[in-house]
Amino acid sequence: MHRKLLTVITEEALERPLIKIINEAGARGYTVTEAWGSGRRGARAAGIEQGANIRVEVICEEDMAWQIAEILHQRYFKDFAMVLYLSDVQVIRGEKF
Amino acid sequence: MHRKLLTVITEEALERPLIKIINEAGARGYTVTEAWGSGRRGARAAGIEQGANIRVEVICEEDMAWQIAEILHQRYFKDFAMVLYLSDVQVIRGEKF
Amino acid sequence: MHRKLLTVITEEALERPLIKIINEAGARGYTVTEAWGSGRRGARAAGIEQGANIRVEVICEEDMAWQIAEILHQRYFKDFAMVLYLSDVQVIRGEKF
Amino acid sequence: MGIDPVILFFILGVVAGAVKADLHLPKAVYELLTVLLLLSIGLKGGVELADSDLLRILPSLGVIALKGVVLGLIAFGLLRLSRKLPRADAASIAAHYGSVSVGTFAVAMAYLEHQGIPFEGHAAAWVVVLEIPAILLGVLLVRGLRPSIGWAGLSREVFLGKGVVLLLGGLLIGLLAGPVAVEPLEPLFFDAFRGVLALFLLEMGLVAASRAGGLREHGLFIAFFGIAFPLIGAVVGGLVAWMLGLSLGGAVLLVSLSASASYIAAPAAMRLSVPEANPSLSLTASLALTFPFNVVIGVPLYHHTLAAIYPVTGG
Amino acid sequence: MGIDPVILFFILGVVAGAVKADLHLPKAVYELLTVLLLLSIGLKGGVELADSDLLRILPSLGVIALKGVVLGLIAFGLLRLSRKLPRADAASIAAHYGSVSVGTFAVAMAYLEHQGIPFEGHAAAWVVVLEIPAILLGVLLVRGLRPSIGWAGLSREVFLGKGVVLLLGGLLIGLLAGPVAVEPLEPLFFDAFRGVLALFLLEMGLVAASRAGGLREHGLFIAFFGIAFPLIGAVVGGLVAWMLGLSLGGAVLLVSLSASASYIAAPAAMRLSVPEANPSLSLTASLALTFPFNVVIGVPLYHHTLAAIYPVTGG
Amino acid sequence: MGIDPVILFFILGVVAGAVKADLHLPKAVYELLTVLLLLSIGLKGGVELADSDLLRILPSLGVIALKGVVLGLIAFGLLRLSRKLPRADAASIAAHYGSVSVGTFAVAMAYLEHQGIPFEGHAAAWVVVLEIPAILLGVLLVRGLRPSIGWAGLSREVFLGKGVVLLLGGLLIGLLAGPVAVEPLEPLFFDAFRGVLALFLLEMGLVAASRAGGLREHGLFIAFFGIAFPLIGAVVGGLVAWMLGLSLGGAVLLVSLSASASYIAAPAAMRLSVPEANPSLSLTASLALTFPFNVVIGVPLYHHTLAAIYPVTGG
Ligand SMILES: Nc1ncnc2c1ncn2[C@@H]1O[C@H](COP(=O)(O)O)[C@@H](O)[C@H]1O
Ligand SMILES: Nc1ncnc2c1ncn2[C@@H]1O[C@H](COP(=O)(O)O)[C@@H](O)[C@H]1O
Ligand SMILES: Nc1ncnc2c1ncn2[C@@H]1O[C@H](COP(=O)(O)O)[C@@H](O)[C@H]1O
Ligand code: NA
Ligand code: NA
Ligand code: NA
Repeated sequence: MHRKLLTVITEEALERPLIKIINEAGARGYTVTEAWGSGRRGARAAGIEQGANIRVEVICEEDMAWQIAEILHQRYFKDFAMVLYLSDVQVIRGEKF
Repeated sequence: MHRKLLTVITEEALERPLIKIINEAGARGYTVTEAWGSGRRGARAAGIEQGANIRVEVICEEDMAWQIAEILHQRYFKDFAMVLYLSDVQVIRGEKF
Repeated sequence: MHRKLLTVITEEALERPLIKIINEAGARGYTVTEAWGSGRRGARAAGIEQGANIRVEVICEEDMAWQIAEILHQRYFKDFAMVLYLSDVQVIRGEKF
Repeated sequence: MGIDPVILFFILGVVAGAVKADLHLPKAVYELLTVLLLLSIGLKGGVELADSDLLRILPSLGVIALKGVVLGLIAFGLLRLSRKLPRADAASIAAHYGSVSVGTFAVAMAYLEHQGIPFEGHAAAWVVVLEIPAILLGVLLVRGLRPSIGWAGLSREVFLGKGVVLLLGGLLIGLLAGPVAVEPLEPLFFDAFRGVLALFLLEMGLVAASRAGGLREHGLFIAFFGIAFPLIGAVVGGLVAWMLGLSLGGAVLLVSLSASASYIAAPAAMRLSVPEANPSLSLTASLALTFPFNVVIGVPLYHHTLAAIYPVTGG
Repeated sequence: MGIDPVILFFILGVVAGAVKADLHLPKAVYELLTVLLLLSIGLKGGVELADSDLLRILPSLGVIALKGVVLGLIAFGLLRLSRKLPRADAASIAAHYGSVSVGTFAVAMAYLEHQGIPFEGHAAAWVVVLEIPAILLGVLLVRGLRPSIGWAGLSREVFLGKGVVLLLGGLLIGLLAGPVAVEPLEPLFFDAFRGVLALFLLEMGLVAASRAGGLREHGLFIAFFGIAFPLIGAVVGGLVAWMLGLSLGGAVLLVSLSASASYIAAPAAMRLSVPEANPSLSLTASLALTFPFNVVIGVPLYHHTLAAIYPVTGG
Repeated sequence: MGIDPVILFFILGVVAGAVKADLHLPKAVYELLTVLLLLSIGLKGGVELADSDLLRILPSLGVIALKGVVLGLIAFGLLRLSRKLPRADAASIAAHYGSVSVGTFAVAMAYLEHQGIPFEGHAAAWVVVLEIPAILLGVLLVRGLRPSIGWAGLSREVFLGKGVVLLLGGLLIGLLAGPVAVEPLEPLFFDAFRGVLALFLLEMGLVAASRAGGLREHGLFIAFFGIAFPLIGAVVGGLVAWMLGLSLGGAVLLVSLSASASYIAAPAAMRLSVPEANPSLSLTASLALTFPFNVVIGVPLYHHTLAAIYPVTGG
């Protein structure tokens, strides 16, 4: 079954609000991993004063992926370290997505 | 060189059996990262009593990817938190896969 | 905006030199996650004497992706555990990449 | 006798968790604390065992192990009679409640030391023999002779879990090295014990609070079971203590163990051996109800009850 | 009186960080050390509080909390007058400097113990009341009455942060349990305190060095502010100490707190409530300048100055 | 004199690892234990150094550093003569065995304290000067004057590794602060030392067991080398100890160090400087053979041999 995989790389501090937005958009799930890296807002390593990055993945229909991306972009892109991208995946027995 | 990337997100408790299945199917390797998330079986955070999720990736020929996915689906999908998906990747100098 | 995602799975000891190469190639950023796994060089778990693997992702133009991959391949492929692959992603509002 | 502060650390954890405070101990710290508790208890038991008559103790260990199985059977019987749960879930919960909680044991030990009540030095060995049998029973009850991961896999899972290895390892080290040689280890393993227990209970309080959501989900029946069954366990444990002629302190320990439910060994083993059982059910009962009940109310309750009725000849 | 070795651990960390040595404590260890420091300070304060007249202390806590707000206002005023920073950044820095640093408090406490100077036992309560008010002020100054995450979210963030929960929790546990019951916890929480502080300062030294890059980026103005404002804070803190008739030791503590800047509670709260403020600015000032300055120079400076001018009647 | 329990912890780890028990310490805990061991050893050495005549010690440090290079050369010569290994692997192993293991040093120190045998207080300085020279030699032997990461990169890797920084840092802190000022740090750094070492050895036992697979892979030659070369190292170390007129305890320490192989500094440095060397080869020898051999058999063996033949005039 063809779906979109939306990946968001952003500041750890946004984990809670992100999950809220993902759930409200109606996605069936999400996966988070810890990450660090660098981008336009400089290097982000796990420091004591700030968490590092998180990498959040959501598998969903293309529409929903765009919708979630839109909200995140609008609400956080200006003030937070954030990268958003989509890719194509084929979910196996994914009746549930 | 074009290959499939099979990604499995599932319970940490399954790491050992999964790796056994991947090796037995003849895959040349795998990569595991720690993850947490939520799905049809509710939220899965790293707790003290249960590990969180793992995210296992296997790069291999399309046939083998389907074969591994099939075994995992059949053996674990009913009773365990598990998501399986495939995507296309281009492996560099991948004579070995 | 269509871009390439270059993923490198390799030994933790290479984190510093990898990042140097990525920056010198002119990439706008990168993301690292911790990983473990197995391949032609045997199993690589996080041990006390050696770190485990890292999984490095760089979103960039196709040319640059090939260029970085080329340098890494040439410099490290023979002596280090290393897997390199490319995939297609659609970056959202990615004026910056 | 003021309140034992380690209990207050548990309550702090529960409150902090309930109000969703931004507080958690990293998993690595929790694991360090668990390792320290297991080794401390084992080591202390081993040092005491060095002075004991091993041959006299051995039969009592057999009786205590049997008690674990009996308690598991009672739990299974009651749960099946209630007709509320499928067989797999009933067996899994029975495995948890026939087995024991090292955290509860540590709290009971600290309680007795706080009150100055002596107990059998080798009590750590009870934890070792109680941890496993009920888990095997649980698998048997649902899988007959075919656990999902095979008996070899299951044995590895239960006999080679952290709990047994560290408790037994600590016991043997204490026994072999003896009290004098163990002295240089005391600052970390004995003197810091209460502090380590306090931190551990802080984390357990947070866990209990985070599990409370499961109560709503699984309903009144599980809530009732998680409080009521410890009392049955306590009675059975008390009878065995009396049969074996344990001291008052020893009886409090055995009763507390019997009232407790496993949250480390049993969940790990059941997940792979009986995957169709819902792990959330047993963990909610064990962590959100039974553990807090025993730590805050149970241990002192068992002590006061036993102090009133336990025959002075015991011990 | 030799040099206090805990300060040398801090310097070791700074040097190791500056030469980019391959040395870092895992995040889990840093979190364990922080939890231990907060609980130790709280517990010690609580045990002392058990012997104090709570009613006499309460009003002084109100005055001290007010001091935090006043200091935040002064910082904001000066930063705005300088016309160097946008409103959001000025407010965020003001929140950091009106609030306080527990690490600095621990260093000042260890310093006084090292010198054998007594201080008010309940000083831990000052940290609790100083941590939050300036943060709320900072949000108010830039958002008016509409913080990005709402007042409910903001309250959760500040009142339920690790600092307040563990300090207040430790205080209450010490108060409820009393000195005798707390004794078994002393090896971990009191005896090991200096060692824990030494490790903590080693890590803070590494952090300070890694933040030094921010200085180049943000320029001279921030560097000046990070050293100069603590002196203003010290004067304000000294006046309040004198007003409240604190002992010399108490005055050194309150002055050190006033000179310190938050690096845990404030950054977390400001990031979500005032996201347009640049977090690197305030953290550079707080961690690369103010913390090192206070630890190495500030605390002894405040002590010697106070020793010379503080009225003997104080305390 | 019973068995030293810290050795039993190591054996527990080996056994648990061999039976594939579900036991491991988180990496963060291992790192904390390593930091504590390094700082404890350094600090203790520094405090003793405060009472020593530094000028008299300095030349002996030069001799000892030279011993590391000589031992590396002997190892390289023997390995090349055997014609079993490519040049890069021989050089890498030589670097490991010319350098030293802090874990072995800690075990030998605990052994001497357990037996009540005094030793030179500044022995920690020997570890510092022995860690690096053989690593540089190893790189020279295979790369000539062009290590893969350049000499600047290599120097950073070896001189700024955790081992040197924390040992040297601890030494300097102990030296500057002096015994009295260090006292408040003793509960964590000195009193808990044995307990920390016990936990550390438990983990090292697990590591040794997990590395045992490498033995099958790399064959008999490596297995033989991993046991035989420590004996050569011990003889060389003993001669140097005698030449320098060390005490019996000091000789045991220097012999144990000489018999030991690096498993932290050398692997990290060789991986980047001589990438064509197989890291599994040297780590298997060092961790699966030499470390266990020294901890369980070597240290007491060296002591008993030296006790029989070492001239009483030594020291
Ligand atoms: N070109 C890139 N490729 C991969 N990851 C990136 C890239 N740019 C940014 N990131 C990641 O996204 C985070 C936020 O990026 P930014 O908002 O550009 O600071 C960074 O900390 C990186 O982890
Ligand atoms: N739609 C989704 N997108 C991304 N990850 C998911 C999704 N659904 C489930 N997951 C992940 O897969 C795990 C198992 O899913 P489940 O079997 O649905 O509980 C979850 O804990 C998530 O980490
Ligand atoms: N077929 C594969 N699929 C996924 N990951 C792989 C694969 N082969 C190797 N890897 C990862 O890449 C690392 C280095 O691979 P290698 O150089 O083959 O030892 C391994 O430790 C794995 O984490
Ligand atoms: Na039980
Ligand atoms: Na302040
Ligand atoms: Na050596």
